[in-house]
Amino acid sequence: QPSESSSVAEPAAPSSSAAAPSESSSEPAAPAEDIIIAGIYKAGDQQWFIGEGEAAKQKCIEMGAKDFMFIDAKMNPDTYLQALDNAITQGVSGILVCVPDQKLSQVTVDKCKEAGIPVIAADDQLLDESGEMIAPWVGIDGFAIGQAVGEWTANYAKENNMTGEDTAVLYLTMDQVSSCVPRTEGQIESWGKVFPDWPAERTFRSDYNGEQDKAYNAAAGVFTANPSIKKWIVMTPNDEGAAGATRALEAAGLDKESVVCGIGGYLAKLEFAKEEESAFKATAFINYVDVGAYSAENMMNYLLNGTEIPWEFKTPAVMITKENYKEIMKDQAE
Amino acid sequence: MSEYLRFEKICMEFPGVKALDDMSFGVNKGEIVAFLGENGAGKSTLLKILNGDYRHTSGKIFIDDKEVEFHSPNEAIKAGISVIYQERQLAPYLSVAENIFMGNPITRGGFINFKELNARAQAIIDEFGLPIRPETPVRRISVAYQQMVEIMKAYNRKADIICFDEPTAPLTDAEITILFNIIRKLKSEGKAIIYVSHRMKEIFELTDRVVVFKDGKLMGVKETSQTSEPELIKMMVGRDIGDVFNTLPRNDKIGDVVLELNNVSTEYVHDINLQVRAGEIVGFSGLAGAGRTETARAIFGADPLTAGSMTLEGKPYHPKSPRQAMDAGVALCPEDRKLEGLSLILTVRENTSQAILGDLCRMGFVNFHKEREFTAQSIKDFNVKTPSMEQKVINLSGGNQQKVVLARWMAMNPKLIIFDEPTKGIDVGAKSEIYHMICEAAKRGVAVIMISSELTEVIGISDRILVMKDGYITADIPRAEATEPKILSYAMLDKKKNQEEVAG
Amino acid sequence: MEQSTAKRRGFNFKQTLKNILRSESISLVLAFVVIVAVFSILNKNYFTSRNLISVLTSASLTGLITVGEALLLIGNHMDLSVGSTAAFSGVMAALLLQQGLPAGVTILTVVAAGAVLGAVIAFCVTQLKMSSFIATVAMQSIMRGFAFIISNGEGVLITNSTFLKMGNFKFFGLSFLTFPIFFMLLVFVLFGIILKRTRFGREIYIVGGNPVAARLAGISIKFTTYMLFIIMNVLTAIGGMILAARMNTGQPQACVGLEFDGITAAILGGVSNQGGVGSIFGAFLGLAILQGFNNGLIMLNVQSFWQNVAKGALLLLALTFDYIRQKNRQKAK
Amino acid sequence: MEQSTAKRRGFNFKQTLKNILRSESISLVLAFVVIVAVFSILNKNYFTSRNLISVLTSASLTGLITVGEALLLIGNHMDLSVGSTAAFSGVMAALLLQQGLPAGVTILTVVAAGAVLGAVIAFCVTQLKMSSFIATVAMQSIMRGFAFIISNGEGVLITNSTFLKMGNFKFFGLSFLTFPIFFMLLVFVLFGIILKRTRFGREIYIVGGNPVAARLAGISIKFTTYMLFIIMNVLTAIGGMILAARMNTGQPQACVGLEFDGITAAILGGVSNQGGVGSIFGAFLGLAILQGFNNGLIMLNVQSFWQNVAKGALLLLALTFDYIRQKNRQKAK
Ligand SMILES: Nc1ncnc2c1ncn2[C@@H]1O[C@H](COP(=O)(O)OP(=O)(O)OP(=O)(O)O)[C@@H](O)[C@H]1O
Ligand SMILES: Nc1ncnc2c1ncn2[C@@H]1O[C@H](COP(=O)(O)OP(=O)(O)OP(=O)(O)O)[C@@H](O)[C@H]1O
Ligand SMILES: O[C@@H]1[C@@H](O)[C@@H](O)CO[C@H]1O
Ligand SMILES: [Mg+2]
Ligand SMILES: [Mg+2]
Repeated sequence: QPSESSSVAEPAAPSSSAAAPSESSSEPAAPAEDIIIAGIYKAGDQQWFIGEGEAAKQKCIEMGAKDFMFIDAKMNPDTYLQALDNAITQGVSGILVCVPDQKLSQVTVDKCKEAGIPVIAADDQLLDESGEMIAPWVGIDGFAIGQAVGEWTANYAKENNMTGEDTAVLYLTMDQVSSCVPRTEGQIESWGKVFPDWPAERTFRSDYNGEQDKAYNAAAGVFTANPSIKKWIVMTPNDEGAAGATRALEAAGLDKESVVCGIGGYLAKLEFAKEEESAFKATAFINYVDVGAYSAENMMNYLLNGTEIPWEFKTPAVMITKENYKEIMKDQAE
Repeated sequence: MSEYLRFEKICMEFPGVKALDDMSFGVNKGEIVAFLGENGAGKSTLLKILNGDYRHTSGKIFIDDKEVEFHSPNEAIKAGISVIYQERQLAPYLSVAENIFMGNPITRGGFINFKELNARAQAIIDEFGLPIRPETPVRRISVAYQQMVEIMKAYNRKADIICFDEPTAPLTDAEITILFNIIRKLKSEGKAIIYVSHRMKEIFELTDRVVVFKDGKLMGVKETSQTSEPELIKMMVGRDIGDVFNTLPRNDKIGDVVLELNNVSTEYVHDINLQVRAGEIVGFSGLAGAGRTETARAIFGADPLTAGSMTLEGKPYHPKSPRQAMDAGVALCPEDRKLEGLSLILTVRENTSQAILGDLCRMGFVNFHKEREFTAQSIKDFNVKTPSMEQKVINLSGGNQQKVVLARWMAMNPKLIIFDEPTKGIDVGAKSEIYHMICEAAKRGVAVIMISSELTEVIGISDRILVMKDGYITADIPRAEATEPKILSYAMLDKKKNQEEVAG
Repeated sequence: MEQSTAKRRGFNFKQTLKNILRSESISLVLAFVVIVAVFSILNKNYFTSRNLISVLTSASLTGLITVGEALLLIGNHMDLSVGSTAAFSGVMAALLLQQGLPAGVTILTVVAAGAVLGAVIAFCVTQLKMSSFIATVAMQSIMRGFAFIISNGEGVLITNSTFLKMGNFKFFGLSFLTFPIFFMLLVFVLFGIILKRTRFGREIYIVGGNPVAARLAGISIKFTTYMLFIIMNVLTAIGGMILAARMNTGQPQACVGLEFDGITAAILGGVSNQGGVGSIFGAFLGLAILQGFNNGLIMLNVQSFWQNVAKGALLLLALTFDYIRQKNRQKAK
Repeated sequence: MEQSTAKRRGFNFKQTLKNILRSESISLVLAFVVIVAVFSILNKNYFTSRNLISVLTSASLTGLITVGEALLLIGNHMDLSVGSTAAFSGVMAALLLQQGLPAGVTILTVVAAGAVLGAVIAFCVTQLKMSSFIATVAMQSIMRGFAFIISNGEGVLITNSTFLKMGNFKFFGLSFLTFPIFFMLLVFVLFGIILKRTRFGREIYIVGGNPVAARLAGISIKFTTYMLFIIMNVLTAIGGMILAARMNTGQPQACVGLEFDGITAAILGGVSNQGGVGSIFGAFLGLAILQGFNNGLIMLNVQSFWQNVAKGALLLLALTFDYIRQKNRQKAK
């Protein structure tokens, strides 16, 4: 259940914004059986968005909508815009979007405003030039999630005395995916809080494209380049990176003394399900069901009853490990 | 009488063309049968049907009185049929040996036995008496030797029926002699042999019977010894053509020097000095690989010079590309039509108009009306047999393809034109027309270089004959003094060796 | 008789229509009609002017690429770097605008950059004898790298309203004649004519069909190849800018795989990847089929996994259909 | 004299070494040596057995693909679907194992699926006369779709320890002779021999270099083409399973662009994409250069944006270098 308390629920920002239809609402109440909601997601083939879309769909139907359209923008701005035009052409009642690039925010809001269709940003915010949000948002805060990872990992290192000359930190990065950059930034920040004097010579970065075997290569290269390091602390912006780094540690025979922490949960759960414990100790579980269901609920409430859409809702980042993942992930642990 | 190989009422239709019409005759074991007919008469088509490459529309084929039907060349090969195609079909990056054994290499436990393969190939090469090595990749040997490899490939299959489709077109007399000895040997071994050629001399020298084609129909079968050249020509062309060379419109006003080469060398030829005058026809003779084609390419800007200089009409002339040569008024009608001459997948129209496309354009736009008019005229002038000018050139018969290349270059109206084996694969009737065209061009003041491996042709048409050997010019003979033995002796003269002896 | 048939083949509209109907393209026209019909039945919003505009708009970039790739393929080349270059062009334009350069200067600069890039590729292909496949694979990697480097990995916002007109200007106020649509159609018509009717166009076929023969026929293969790659990359540069204008941002990660959309459309439209064969009209049909189909799948809300399968299957089906038709025609004759 | 030279050309090791040194490949060998030398100077851990293992391991999948693509390219084809197929194979294996199938049966089933897929592509190419480019682009889309469909977009865990041996088994306990490395090297050697010394291998050259000649010589183009695509897809299936075993998961989104890595390595290694030319040894050198370079860049911690640029530049440089050398050699003659 989305717990408002744990999120940073800023009061609704100035209503000048176009796509926050809260009070410009002329005819919000619509007969439920005509409502069609579109969910346009930047990478509809990722498990994350599949789950998010399913949750949203379920919620919409549950609340009486006629249909929910799941649309994959394939990380392609052009496909995204076509999908948006399409949804508008088809006369949907409301749109949930995760844009392939946040610079597409203004276009999105403009188009929806022109067509008089309410829009909610899912996962990634819709931002204007100055970085201000221009539409209500239900999602994940990459920086905060990164911070949670950094904090957990730093504490783990402390507890396990991983601070000596033979220990180093490796940030696997996804520089080419803009939403993943703040995750690494958050990791760096909270690690730095716990270890302000951590030496730069024992801090490494290596970039990959989000795929596991590329993460393997990116990590393996760093490991071989630094044979004096026997204990590695690896943080990654997604689970693929964490799993890839783990395999690379195993291949190098360094896994027993090292720790890897990712973001996601979808591959971590597979890792945790193994009998033997691996270096992949924890991940920041981000809950797509929450995002999907809550964004849909807000939209339906607005369309049915004219209830104002809350301006901001962040799904909390919960660190999960082999011990607690079943409890926290529930159905998603399967 | 029931021959070993028998065709019965074979018909073959292509879109818009009836290539064979009710063709019936046979070939005996130990017999060499010639196919004679104009370009596009259907000779190659019949061989391709026999080879399982094409499926005939109707009719039957019998071998040893059993009806046979081949659905692929593979089946035909297995049934003991071997065809040497008009177009060489080799794998350029593989060795001579591997090409000779293409389709049936010598293997041991699935592995190719290269040692044995090379040795066996060497044996065949020796039998042919050729100076090539089994390990050399075929793309590195000259066109003539490639053709010999093609022949050795078919020879090596030990087939009972062996067909040669214009095997001598790219060959010179030396190789032809070799080839004929081989063919006679095959005959004595009791093979049934089909020999397609436009060269009357060869037909009378080699064959036992002649089958004459015209427009896909059988005009008759003659015992070679019982017939004469004029009779055969009349059968295939439908009229007398008389003595080709005596009736040519000779040009008696030789003009100023058009082209001059001073000590020109390229990667392949050395120290070439020559002059060609306006209205003069200079013949180039020599054995395969003598360097005639390479000299022509140098003149045409297709190969770079390594030394020497050239002038055109007295002015320095150093083309860096064929385009520059063409702009200066030089044309080259290349030797290998398939590789160098034609865009096979384009139409007759697109191929014919290529050299003068600029003249058919206004402000960069092609004037289709003019282009079609021009093409129609060329088709008529050169008697190109094609269902329409929109036919893809790949579907024309070999000789008709050659005519398209000739038509293209004749149309350019150059100062100097070089013909490299212009009558390769051209039927006798068309040949005399082409000689007329060349002579008429000379009469108009065009300087002509004609490279040919047919001695009669070079002697018959040229005002002067240059003989080449190993990249050097070994002789410059006026027509009046030219005889076949004389030319041949210079063609085989070992100038390099002589020079070395002098130097040493 | 032959001559008269030849003469009768004029180049007027009626004749052209007739030619199409009996031409190679007929099976593609049919395929397109079938696709439109089926989707129209399945979704009432499919066959509407609004959707047409939406399809045309999203086809606008791919359209430019399709033309360029069709020309290249006919000339026996291809350019696998255009996705990266389109992204790079958008980012470069956005950055130049941010520096305060006027829209006109920006556009010219980016177009010039495209031309230079095309020339560099052509240099590798003609002078250094690389295959265009490998030269452009290398260029793909390089240009993607530069797109990220100059933007530092972030999208760059565009606010210059003159420049944004490249994305939204409506000719005569007509909503179906926006600049992206207009420009794409213009390019199709223009290059359709150039390829069919000019000397340069003819030379592309000759060079692609048999380069050795082309050279000996006095055609400059170098010139043709340079022109082809320059045209391709200028079209890409413009396309990249149009996309950026439509998105209000230059994005370094945009257009991955764009080259394949273009090449696929061209090949589906009957252009051979062995050189010497094809037409711009065919390529246009190929594009129309692919875009119409993709759009229909989205409108029908087909699951994206199945969309992948359906697209691949469509390609195979269309080509099989074409093969069977051609075979039957041969038999019929 | 000529005959004796012929005889002397045996197939012993010394001779092979000599052949390499005076062969086409020498500039690639040089390029490789230069790369290794430069990186070894820049990073002392580059030229270590540990790094060799790491490079070989990450090259293991690409290596299999390189062999397959080299064979296809020599036969004048290519397969652009292998990335999808590798992902599909990994997922399929993981799912079968989850169903409780034993490792052996699973492996055989997936290999069989690969073979069938190869046959389907070959069918499209030989019978339906599609270009392999377009047929495999279509297949790429289809197989990616299926990879997602059967896994519902999720990674699938592999726990079967026998199967996992495909990822980590060490022959004789040697850490440089893991199964992935061993298998890749085996495939290189095996197909190196097959291509050079068997009838089938030589026929690939004939079919790719001159298909008409092949047909007229009674060589079955169909058979060769079927074999080529089946080999490619079987290697892909095995490669996909090895990757899945190494990663302990089958992942539907894995291996995007894998085909390009293989094709690039092969072409860099002197295999022509026009058919009929190339060798497995050359392809191996191409792979070694690319992987050695990529690994070096990672070890030097070069920013990933610049890695893209560097990789592209390397390709262009290596090919330019090769061109200049060949030209000089020609002159020297
Ligand atoms: N594949 C094809 N498609 C269409 N027409 C063809 C095809 N092959 C041959 N033809 C036509 O069939 C006729 C006979 O051609 P063929 O090649 O048998 O002639 P030929 O007697 O061998 O002539 P040449 O002496 O010039 O070689 C020609 O008109 C030719 O254009
Ligand atoms: N690409 C090449 N590589 C190596 N040698 C070549 C090449 N092309 C030609 N040569 C050689 O150059 C020499 C001259 O060949 P050229 O083709 O000029 O002879 P030609 O007198 O025209 O005879 P032909 O009747 O064979 O055409 C020959 O020895 C030939 O083998
Ligand atoms: O793209 C990421 C996705 O991979 C998942 O991690 C959820 O957040 C999205 O922004
Ligand atoms: Mg013939
Ligand atoms: Mg010659």
